[in-house]
Amino acid sequence: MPNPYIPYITKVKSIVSENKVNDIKTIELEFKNEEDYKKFDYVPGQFAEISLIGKGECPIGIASSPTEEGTIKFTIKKMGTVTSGFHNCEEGDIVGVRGPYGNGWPVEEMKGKNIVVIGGGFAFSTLRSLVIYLLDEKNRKDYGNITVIYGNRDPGEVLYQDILEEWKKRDDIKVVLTIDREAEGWTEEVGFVAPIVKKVGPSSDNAVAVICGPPIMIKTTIAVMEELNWGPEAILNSLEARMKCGIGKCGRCNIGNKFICTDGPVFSLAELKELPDEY
Amino acid sequence: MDQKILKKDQIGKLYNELVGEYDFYAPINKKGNIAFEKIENPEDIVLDYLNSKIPPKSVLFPQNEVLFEYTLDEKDVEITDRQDLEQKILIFGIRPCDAYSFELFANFFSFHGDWKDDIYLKKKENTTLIGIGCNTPRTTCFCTSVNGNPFKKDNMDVFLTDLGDTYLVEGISDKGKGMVQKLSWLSDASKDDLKKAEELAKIAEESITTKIDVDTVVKNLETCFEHPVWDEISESCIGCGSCAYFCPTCTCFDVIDETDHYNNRGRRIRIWDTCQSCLYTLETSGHNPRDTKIQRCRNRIMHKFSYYPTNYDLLGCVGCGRCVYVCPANNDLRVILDKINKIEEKEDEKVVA
Amino acid sequence: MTETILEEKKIDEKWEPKIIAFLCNWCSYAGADLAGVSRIQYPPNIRIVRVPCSGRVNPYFIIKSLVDGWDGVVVSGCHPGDCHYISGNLVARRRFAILKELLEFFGIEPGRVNFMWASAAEGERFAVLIRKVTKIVKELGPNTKFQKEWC
Amino acid sequence: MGIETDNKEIISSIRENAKWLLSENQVDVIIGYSEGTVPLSSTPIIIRKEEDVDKLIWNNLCYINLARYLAPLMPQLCDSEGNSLKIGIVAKGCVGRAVNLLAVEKQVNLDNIKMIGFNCNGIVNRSKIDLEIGEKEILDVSISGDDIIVKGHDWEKKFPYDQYINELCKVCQIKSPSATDANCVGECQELESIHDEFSDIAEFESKSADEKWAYIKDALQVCTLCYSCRQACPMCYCNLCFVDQNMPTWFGKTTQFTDIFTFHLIRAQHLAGRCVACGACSSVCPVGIDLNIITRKLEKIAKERFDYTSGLNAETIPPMMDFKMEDEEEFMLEED
Repeated sequence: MPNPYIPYITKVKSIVSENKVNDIKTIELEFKNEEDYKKFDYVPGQFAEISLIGKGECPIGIASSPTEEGTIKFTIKKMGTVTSGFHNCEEGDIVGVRGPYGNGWPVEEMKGKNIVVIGGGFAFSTLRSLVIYLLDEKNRKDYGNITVIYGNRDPGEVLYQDILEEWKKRDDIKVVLTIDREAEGWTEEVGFVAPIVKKVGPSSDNAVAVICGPPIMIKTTIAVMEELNWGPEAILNSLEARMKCGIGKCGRCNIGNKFICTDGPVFSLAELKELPDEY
Repeated sequence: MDQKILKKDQIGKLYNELVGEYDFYAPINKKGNIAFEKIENPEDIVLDYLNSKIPPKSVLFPQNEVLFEYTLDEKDVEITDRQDLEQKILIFGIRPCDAYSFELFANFFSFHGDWKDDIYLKKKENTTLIGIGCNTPRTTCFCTSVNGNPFKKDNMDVFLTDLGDTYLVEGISDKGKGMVQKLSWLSDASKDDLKKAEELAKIAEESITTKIDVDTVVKNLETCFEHPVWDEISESCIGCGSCAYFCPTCTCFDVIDETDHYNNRGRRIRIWDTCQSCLYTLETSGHNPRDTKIQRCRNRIMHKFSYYPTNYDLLGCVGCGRCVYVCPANNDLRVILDKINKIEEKEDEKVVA
Repeated sequence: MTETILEEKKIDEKWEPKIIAFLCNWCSYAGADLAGVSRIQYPPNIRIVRVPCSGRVNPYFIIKSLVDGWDGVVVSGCHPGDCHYISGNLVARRRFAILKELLEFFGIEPGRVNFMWASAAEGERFAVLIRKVTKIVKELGPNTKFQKEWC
Repeated sequence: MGIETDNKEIISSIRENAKWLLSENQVDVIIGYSEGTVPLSSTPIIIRKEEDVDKLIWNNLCYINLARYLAPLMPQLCDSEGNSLKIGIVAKGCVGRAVNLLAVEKQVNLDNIKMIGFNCNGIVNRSKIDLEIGEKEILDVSISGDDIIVKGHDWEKKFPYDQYINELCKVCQIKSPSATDANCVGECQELESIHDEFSDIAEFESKSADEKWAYIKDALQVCTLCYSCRQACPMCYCNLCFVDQNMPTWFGKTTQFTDIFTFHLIRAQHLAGRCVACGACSSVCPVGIDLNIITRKLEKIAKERFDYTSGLNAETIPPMMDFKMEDEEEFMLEED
């Protein structure tokens, strides 16, 4: 029986700063053993417990898509001891990875539907994973129209700019970018995410909405979506919590009788309404 | 015959026979606190005790447990798995409520599909329990209300009954029966002994007077999440978490890395944690889902009497009463459950009024 | 700094204590510097951590140093009245007084933790006191009371 | 005669004053002690209605320092806008000290607090009695005359009261709150300073370093780091305790002796000149560790070094928030 707390050993392949303030970096990891990578079979929206041996461990959503083979990526904001440690990593450093954990976005159930992806700020990482997965040649035909609405505070904070540029050039995906306040050189939308969603007015017909962002954005956006006749089953959310184990044992990520790590992190709005307001 | 007699002065003999094969854990008196520890000298064993202060969960789920060890090199890390999980463990003199708590642990740690806690489960598999009936339950005990009994033998391998000068020894599981047979020097029990054991069991069960209507608690908890009763319940709590530390069924833990800089080595360990600590759920962003004492107290009760039954169809409490007598503010669990039980009545009164 | 403390600790007659010194930037660090440029010799057992003021030295630093395996700690600041921040060393002095008394009360050898004043002009005094600290700690032997167990 | 009658008088004075405060609308709530559900205990209670004041008791087992509930303020003591209600607090001497010190440290506003003072007659040392009784269940504890009567199933034991109270209560000189009539009803006194020889810890202090270390090691080794002592302490109100800080992580949280020792050492450092000597930390300890000698040492340092006794009034600044040019510095290293 394997010990579930032992991480796979990976090496940092590359580390890229994502924004002008330099507090968000994307770290690309390469597995030391090829077999471990095969075992690490994930879907977009899942997370992993990544650790710097000697510093500690933290749960981070996987930013890469399973269709990007060979490596996995995590986008990390500098917040605490472990995340600061990741920011100081260099190429070749050892990182422990346990996972993948959680349920992830229900990509199978989403097949045949139009998909609206709404993201705010740095919570875009698992959405990046999802969109790349959907746009992959093998999968694109299974899904309907894809709309991405992505909001940030200012232009310097927009993540994954090169990928967003690529998406804009494609005709099978609609990308709407917005920032909170006007800024020099910004040609896209200006305003909070909720009013922009209202302006874009995605149809709820045969569609699924995926929302990820700060709590206040989620709250206001959901209100707008309900105005636009979206049902609670069609709105998907990804939650986060303090976690230590990722496998439903350490006990701290429960909302009512559900654990975010094993029953989540993706919950539909309908499911969330059943649960106590403790997240 | 499965029933044997062990004389009180033969415990040393029993210990000597078993200690070669097993890590022998038994209750000892540690500065006035009964705790289960690895026995070096059989004379330390205390069997004449009410119940251990520190629950025997500390044997299989110690307060600090190494998950794995590592050595750090310039650019490389080597991880060493636990090597000691195959060691056979024997827990001697455990009470029925605590033995039942091991079942709850095993159930919880093997839940969640693929993600089993194999460290615990492996140890549990290699553990033999020699339990002892509870002749004099405390007044704070309420095991009979939560599917228990001071002489419940289900979760034991071997069961002892204190008959005064001797112990009646019964093999319960196959493992236990085998063990009793191997101890061929035990004398056979007489009919009188069996009769006396039965009487003791009856007296003990009758002496537990605290009765809690747990079904109503479980039912009421389904609807009372926002009820003002929680304000009242958490009023005197000082938020220390003794209740969780001394609870035989509390499983929550924290994980930390400890590094020895001198020798470039370290270990990742888990330590007991408690949902009564405000840091328990504090996220790095500063957001805390359970920010107030009211929410934290509620979580503890809900976890044991609502989430546990919903998820596993079991109660998360074995009725040992430890949280009742260790609580510094005397925030008595029996009173809390009683308050929850009365919720419905109060609402009925309102309707009448 | 890490490399030096990573060395194996040897307990024999050749044993040399490792002492961590928290020196205030304005007086004691300059004093140590002066001792250096004046070629006054003092034992190489100390490792210097420069802090802005002796008032910056939290008791955590001192206790954590002992837990991390240092054999002795010395904190040095400006003489009372000379503090660059006017009263930092006076605040620190009360803190140290209490820490020193508590450590003694708990049975930790008083010589493990030492406090001194040395100004920027007192290179000689700095060297003399460091010699004294080294001698005290050497006589005490390795710091074992704070050591963790490693299997 | 004796403790029993004292207690009756105390109870009636507490109830009377509490009733008066509530009926005159001087306070919105009263924090006090009520009868515990298990022997050797009492439970803090919040009284809101006049008819409930009869739940208030005093029985020499009221070891919790009620000032604990004042900082940080609990939601139960706030109005709907989060402002503090007017609080009445049943105050023995050490509760009064804690309230004063919390006011100096700007944690509470004395305008919102009315103390119900009385002359405390000591707290029973629970762990000492527990230890002596051993593995027999205590069913009832009562005080008769000057004896503590402990009853079990088929046994009864008498303990002389003056020997079985907390060590701190034996040497306590501040039995009723040191306060003015403006914020106290009932017994109170205005103390300038107290005289204390600290002879009770002299013996321990004269031991050698190794003996002290052996004693401390033996006393603390059963600690489970449940932090009850910290949580029960009225002066430990930091919202992030040093043991919980993780940027950086200062000290470990395992039950290795190093971690236990550093926790108690640094906690003592933080309480120097602030400890109000209520003994709640020792009384609440689930494994019966006696921290009283540390408490006394902290008081001694404050008294002898800085001539300060905590919580005598709500103005004097505690020594660790202050400094003087002429402070003693005999411990500083000097050239020979």
